[in-house]
Amino acid sequence: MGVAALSDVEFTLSTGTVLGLIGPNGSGKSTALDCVTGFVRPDSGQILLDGESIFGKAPHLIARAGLVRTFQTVKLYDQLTLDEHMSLSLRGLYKAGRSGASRRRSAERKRATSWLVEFGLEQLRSAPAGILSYGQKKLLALAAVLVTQPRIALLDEPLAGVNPRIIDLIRDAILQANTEGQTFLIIEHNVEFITSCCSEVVVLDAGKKLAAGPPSVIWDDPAVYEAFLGRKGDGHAG
Amino acid sequence: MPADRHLSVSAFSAGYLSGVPIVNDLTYGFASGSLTTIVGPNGAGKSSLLKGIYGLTRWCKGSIRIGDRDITALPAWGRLQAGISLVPQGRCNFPHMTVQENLQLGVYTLPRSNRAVAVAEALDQFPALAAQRTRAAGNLSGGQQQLLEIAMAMMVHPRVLLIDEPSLGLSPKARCQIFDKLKEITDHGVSVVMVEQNVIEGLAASDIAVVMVDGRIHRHGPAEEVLNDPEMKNVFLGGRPDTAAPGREPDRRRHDDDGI
Amino acid sequence: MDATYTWELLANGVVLGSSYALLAAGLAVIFGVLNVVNFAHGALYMLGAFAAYFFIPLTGYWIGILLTAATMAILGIVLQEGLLRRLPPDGAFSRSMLLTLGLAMIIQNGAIVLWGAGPRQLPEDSRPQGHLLLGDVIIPTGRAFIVVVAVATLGALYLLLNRTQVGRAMRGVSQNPTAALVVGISPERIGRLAMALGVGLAGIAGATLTPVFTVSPQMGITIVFKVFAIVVIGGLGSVPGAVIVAYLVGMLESFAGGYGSAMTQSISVFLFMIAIMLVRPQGLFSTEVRV
Amino acid sequence: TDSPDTNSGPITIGLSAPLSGPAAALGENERNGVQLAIDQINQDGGLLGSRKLTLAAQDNACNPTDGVGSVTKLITQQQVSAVIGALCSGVTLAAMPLAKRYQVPLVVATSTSPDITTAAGKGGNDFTFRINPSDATLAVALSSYLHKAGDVRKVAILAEDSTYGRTGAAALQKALNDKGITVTGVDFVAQGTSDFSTQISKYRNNGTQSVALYISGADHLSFLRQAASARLQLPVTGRVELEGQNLEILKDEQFAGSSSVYPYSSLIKTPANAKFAKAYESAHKTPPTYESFEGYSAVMVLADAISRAKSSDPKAIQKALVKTDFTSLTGGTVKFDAYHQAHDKAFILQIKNGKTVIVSDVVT
Amino acid sequence: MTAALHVHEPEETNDVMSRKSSSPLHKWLGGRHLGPLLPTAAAIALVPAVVTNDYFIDVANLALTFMVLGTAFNLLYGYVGMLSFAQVAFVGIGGYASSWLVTHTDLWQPVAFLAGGGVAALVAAVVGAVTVRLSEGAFAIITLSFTLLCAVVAAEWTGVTGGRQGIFGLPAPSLSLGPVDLVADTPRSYYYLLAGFTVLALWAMQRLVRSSAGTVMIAIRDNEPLAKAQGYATNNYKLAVFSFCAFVTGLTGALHVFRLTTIDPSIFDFYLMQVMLIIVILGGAGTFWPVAYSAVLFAVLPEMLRMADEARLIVYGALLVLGLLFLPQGVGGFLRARAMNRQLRDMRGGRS
Ligand SMILES: Nc1ncnc2c1ncn2[C@@H]1O[C@H](COP(=O)(O)OP(=O)(O)OP(=O)(O)O)[C@@H](O)[C@H]1O
Ligand SMILES: Nc1ncnc2c1ncn2[C@@H]1O[C@H](COP(=O)(O)OP(=O)(O)OP(=O)(O)O)[C@@H](O)[C@H]1O
Ligand SMILES: [Mg+2]
Ligand SMILES: [Mg+2]
Repeated sequence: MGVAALSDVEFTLSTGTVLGLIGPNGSGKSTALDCVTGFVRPDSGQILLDGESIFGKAPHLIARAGLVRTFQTVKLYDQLTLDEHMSLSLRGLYKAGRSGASRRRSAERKRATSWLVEFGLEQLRSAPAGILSYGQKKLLALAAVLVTQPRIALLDEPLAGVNPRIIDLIRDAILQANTEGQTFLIIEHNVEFITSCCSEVVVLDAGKKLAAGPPSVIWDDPAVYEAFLGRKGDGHAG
Repeated sequence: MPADRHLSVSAFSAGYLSGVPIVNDLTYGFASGSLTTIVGPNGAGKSSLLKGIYGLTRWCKGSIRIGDRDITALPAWGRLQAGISLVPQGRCNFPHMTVQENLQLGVYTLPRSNRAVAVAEALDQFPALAAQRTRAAGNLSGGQQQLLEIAMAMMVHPRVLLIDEPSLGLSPKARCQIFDKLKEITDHGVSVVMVEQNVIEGLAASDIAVVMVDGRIHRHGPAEEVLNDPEMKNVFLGGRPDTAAPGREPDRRRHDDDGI
Repeated sequence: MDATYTWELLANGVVLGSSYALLAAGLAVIFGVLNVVNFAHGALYMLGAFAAYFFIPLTGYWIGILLTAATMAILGIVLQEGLLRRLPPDGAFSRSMLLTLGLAMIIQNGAIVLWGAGPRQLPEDSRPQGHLLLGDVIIPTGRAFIVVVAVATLGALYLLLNRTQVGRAMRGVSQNPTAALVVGISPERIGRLAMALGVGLAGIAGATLTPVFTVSPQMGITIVFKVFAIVVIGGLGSVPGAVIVAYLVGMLESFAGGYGSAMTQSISVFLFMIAIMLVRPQGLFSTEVRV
Repeated sequence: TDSPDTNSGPITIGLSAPLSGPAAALGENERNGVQLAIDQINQDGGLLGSRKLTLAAQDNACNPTDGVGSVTKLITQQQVSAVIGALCSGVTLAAMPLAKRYQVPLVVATSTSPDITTAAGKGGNDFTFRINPSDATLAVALSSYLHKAGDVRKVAILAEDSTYGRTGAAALQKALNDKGITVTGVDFVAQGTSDFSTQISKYRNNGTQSVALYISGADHLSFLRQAASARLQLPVTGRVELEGQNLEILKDEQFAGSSSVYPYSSLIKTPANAKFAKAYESAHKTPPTYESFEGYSAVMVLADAISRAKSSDPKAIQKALVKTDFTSLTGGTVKFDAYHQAHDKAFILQIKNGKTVIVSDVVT
Repeated sequence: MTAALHVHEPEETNDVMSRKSSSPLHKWLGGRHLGPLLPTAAAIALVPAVVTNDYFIDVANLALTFMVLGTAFNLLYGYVGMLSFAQVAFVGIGGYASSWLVTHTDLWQPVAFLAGGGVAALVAAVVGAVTVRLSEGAFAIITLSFTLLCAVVAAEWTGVTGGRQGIFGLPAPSLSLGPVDLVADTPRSYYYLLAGFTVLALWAMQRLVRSSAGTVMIAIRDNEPLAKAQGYATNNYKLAVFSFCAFVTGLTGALHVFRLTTIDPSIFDFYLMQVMLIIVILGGAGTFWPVAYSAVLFAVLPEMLRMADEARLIVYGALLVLGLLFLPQGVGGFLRARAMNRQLRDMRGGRS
């Protein structure tokens, strides 16, 4: 279309970090994620995984290489049950896990069940995903990624529509997995979550990198403040 | 507060399978001219309630009234004409049409003479959309689409606005603006019923809170009261129970201290 | 083979394209709004031709065409109310395919029972007489009228779809039925309108051919596939796309047949379709939106 | 399988023909002819001492799958004494082994594939008989006529994409070449094609002096209509029915000199034909077509065989059929050769002053 | 908004989380999914015993043919969501290839049949290689055009295909084992051949859909991008299923034309495609056994309607329309939805 959704964006996701990718609406965050995971082919540039280019590779190969994602507009198999979602994800992504992660069926099964229980979905286990509420869909999509313990999980607004109580659970899980060596890239608009979860933050604005650094530094940046946070309102009071 | 802006449901049930009510025998009058926020766990039936009121669930029982008028028998577009408008959860626009065309369809029910003005007004109120006017809606970012959908619902100047998680996918800045805008229209007498998972900000902006659990109203009252009720906070609104690891609270405070 | 020949083939292509365009536009409207693949389109086109066969001798050409269009539009509404509306909305695509297939069988074989399988033609005196001479190119009046009717009808259709709120609503219903409900569109009304337009267009296509071809119950059997392909190539649901591709196909057939044999004519159409779909799988004229 | 009760009750004649799909019009014509023959025989008191004939007609939609089903049903369930069919050559070729297996005579009345004859009689299939002439002989007759008439030296062939069209076109092309008449092109159009403008333009511009048609039904009439309104100044030839709606168009000056080779014309002046044509016209409001004639003939040939066999048993009928020596409606003789092919008359027809005249007849 | 309530049959669940172990052979054969296959096979075996008339046996032959064709199309359209109009082309290609081999070489018939399937699969692999990545509509149009092209080629390529009149007088399949001569030259003997093949084909296809690959197939139909994001090479799956179905279809085509003893370009007509569509949609796309059984219905129905004569196809069309209005998701879809609703109701019941 002649308009670049992203231009000259560069960032590094080092192993073992939780990177927050934030920015105002339409700043190109989801597009960046699409590029990294092969769903959109960038016009130019480089995408390296462990020094090797994954530029232009097919999405499923990138997923198998360990980059596992969720979608902002939640994607599920409407006619498959929750259990089937979990097992499909496990089976499709068994190569994407961190080395050393358990490949035992029973362990996987336990993990899958425990995610469904944690997210309050265990009663709906054998229901088709199409009937879930919006938040439940988001949670299922997230669980299906987390259960595979991928090397790098790329989450596009995983918390939008999720009840705050469960947000706390997710935070704990991510931090826990992170200490076990998993890497995360999280796109979020939830400031509190970014602050408490991410060790690094990259801010995009209008397709360009606006700032980068640890959260505490980022929030002090007036440009970020202007573009992303807006004014201080009563809404932000804890 | 004009009476014809008073939305009420009585003995209202709605669901997708016969015999399985998702919204269960609900009776409630939404205060007119104020911002009521419904909160509750995922899958509690909040969206189903809003859809049921607008006539989008597969079945419903009981009655829905606006003022004195019983609108239970009306089809969805009839309810719109009766003054209710809905912003559903998730994506709900015309993806292959431009933003401009979407807005033009947004005023489908307005008299011909008012349409152009309403579109111009909306573009004026949402500059982010004005910039994307000729783009296909499906190519906007998630947040931009959310804004578009809110704009489309507001354009018809409804008496009752049902809005399902408006903050979904919006940046903090846009979120504040939307909450402000909602407050502003309640000031003009519109009754707004909002569902929010962004509980703290949502309730802070609202007049009245309704807590829904398992298809029923668990509790309702002034928003501030509910927000500060420790039981509510622990069980439904998130945040740590007081026994939780102490590391978390300061995080939130820090972000507060940071002046955000 | 000289310039006259080329011009003649061009004229033939325009006439052929006009017929395809009327049919394709109708199919595209029905598909675009209702998500219904109308396999009965060929049968309805045949009914239109028969209607005109009965009307034109009574009322003359122009009024006959108008009457046919009106009758067929009413039939469209009846079909919508009686059948299509009753299909549940999810998965309408494949069901509609079968429903209209059944409908096509009923109409086609009903016509055989009613009118016999043999061909009929309009009596000499009710056909448009004479021909146009453009340079050396002879165009029979009946064929010229096809172009006139097509251009007028399709022009009006374009204005309706793109310049009016109703037209926008029609496109809207197909793109997102829920969103349509949310902005207050009555899907029933729009559905009726779409069927009235689509079937009416099929009727007009049939009616304009009545004075030129013969009329028989089998006349619509094979045309559906070609028109279906034209609609998909144009970009599903894009009426202007369907019309443009219809003219392209008409032109292609005319020239391939003119400079090759009738076999080249059909083969070239299939190859054209395959080639376009390989290069632009989403169709020639559709806006792509992100996944 | 049980053979039908050979002593009493009605005698059932089976017909497998396309009654739906693109060839339905032809099948309908054939059935009309068959029905007329049966009615006439019954009116005259039936066969074998007042046993009536009944018709069992099955649709074969012109495809072998339906065709095999229809013929199997006729033979094994409806227990017909003989089958007439199956119009489309492909279906006939699929039906022939069934006739042989169940030993029920199959009278082919309209299928043109030369392979039917090759396989019948001496070819191995004793139960298949064909009464319609082969296209090759017709083509030779026509091209001799054209050659003699002398004014046409460049002919284009327009044929439908069916066995009828393809074998006919091939035979004519060969026969014309043998006579030194140039074929400017052969176009095969799908059955059900309605638009012929491309071909018409082509004939107008490439020096073609006459168009030989091998297309049937609605397409045929459609071509003539379009040629007329496009002012195509050419005589047509080939297999053109110079009667009914066609004649209305062809009598116009622009088609002057049109000719045709046809195994039948309603103009043939035999008493039997006059009776047939009159009865047909009063029942169906149009002159009989070629298919109706052949259907009628098939029944008459069978009736003759049944009478001679003095039995309605299929095997007996087959034996009688082999010895058929029957005068047809057109004055020719139906007699089966070693390949069970009959050699009835065919006619060269021409339009003179707006009227169809029989120029000559040939034994095929 | 109103999400589809029907999922595939609950017993199809093939999750790693709940699989009972059983004997390896039993498991390989399909384990508990053998359920409906055995009674079906038994019913098929019983037909010749209860049916005496050749005509009805022939209808049964047609029913078996439709069963395999319909199920193969169901795999593609019902499970993977690929609307392939090329199925009928593969029937023809299989038919032509085997007919040519038998009439032009000394190849033993069973091998020729397999070769027919093989050629169809090969062609499918080539066509699929460029088309499976395309959108649904493009796939449908290309396969449709491909079929129409095949018809033209079959009519034009006289040297190989026999042109318009095709290849006819195909010999009955025969098998001589020493003193025993088996010839499938009557409808009844042909039935045994077809029955054996049908049971085998149904077993293979149901083995596929009940395997883990079957779930992936549904996943691709439901949401292809997600399947990609979960690491599935969706295009490879589609290509594999497309070729596999082409093989089964081509083989069926070969058997079909040898039963008819003739093949001509009319095999590429819409007729068989229409039959497959009817069977799959009214049977319930994406359900296995209901589709297989509906094939029987739609082989028998038109033959039953032969009584209606003129009105045959009108009544047939009317039955289609009515069937669709009253069972819009097909029989299988209806049963599935009912089972699912019951399950959901139980779930809800347990909650409150
Ligand atoms: N296929 C496309 N065609 C045209 N424009 C596009 C396309 N994809 C993305 N864009 C544009 O690129 C910009 C960035 O979109 P993107 O979805 O990446 O934003 P985002 O940062 O994820 O926003 P949000 O927070 O609202 O989700 C938007 O303005 C969008 O309109
Ligand atoms: N189409 C449907 N068919 C059957 N059940 C459904 C359907 N849609 C939703 N449900 C069920 O209804 C319940 C309530 O859903 P609803 O969308 O109203 O929840 P919600 O309160 O809005 O949740 P969230 O906060 O996640 O949006 C859920 O348990 C869900 O499974
Ligand atoms: Mg985004
Ligand atoms: Mg909700």
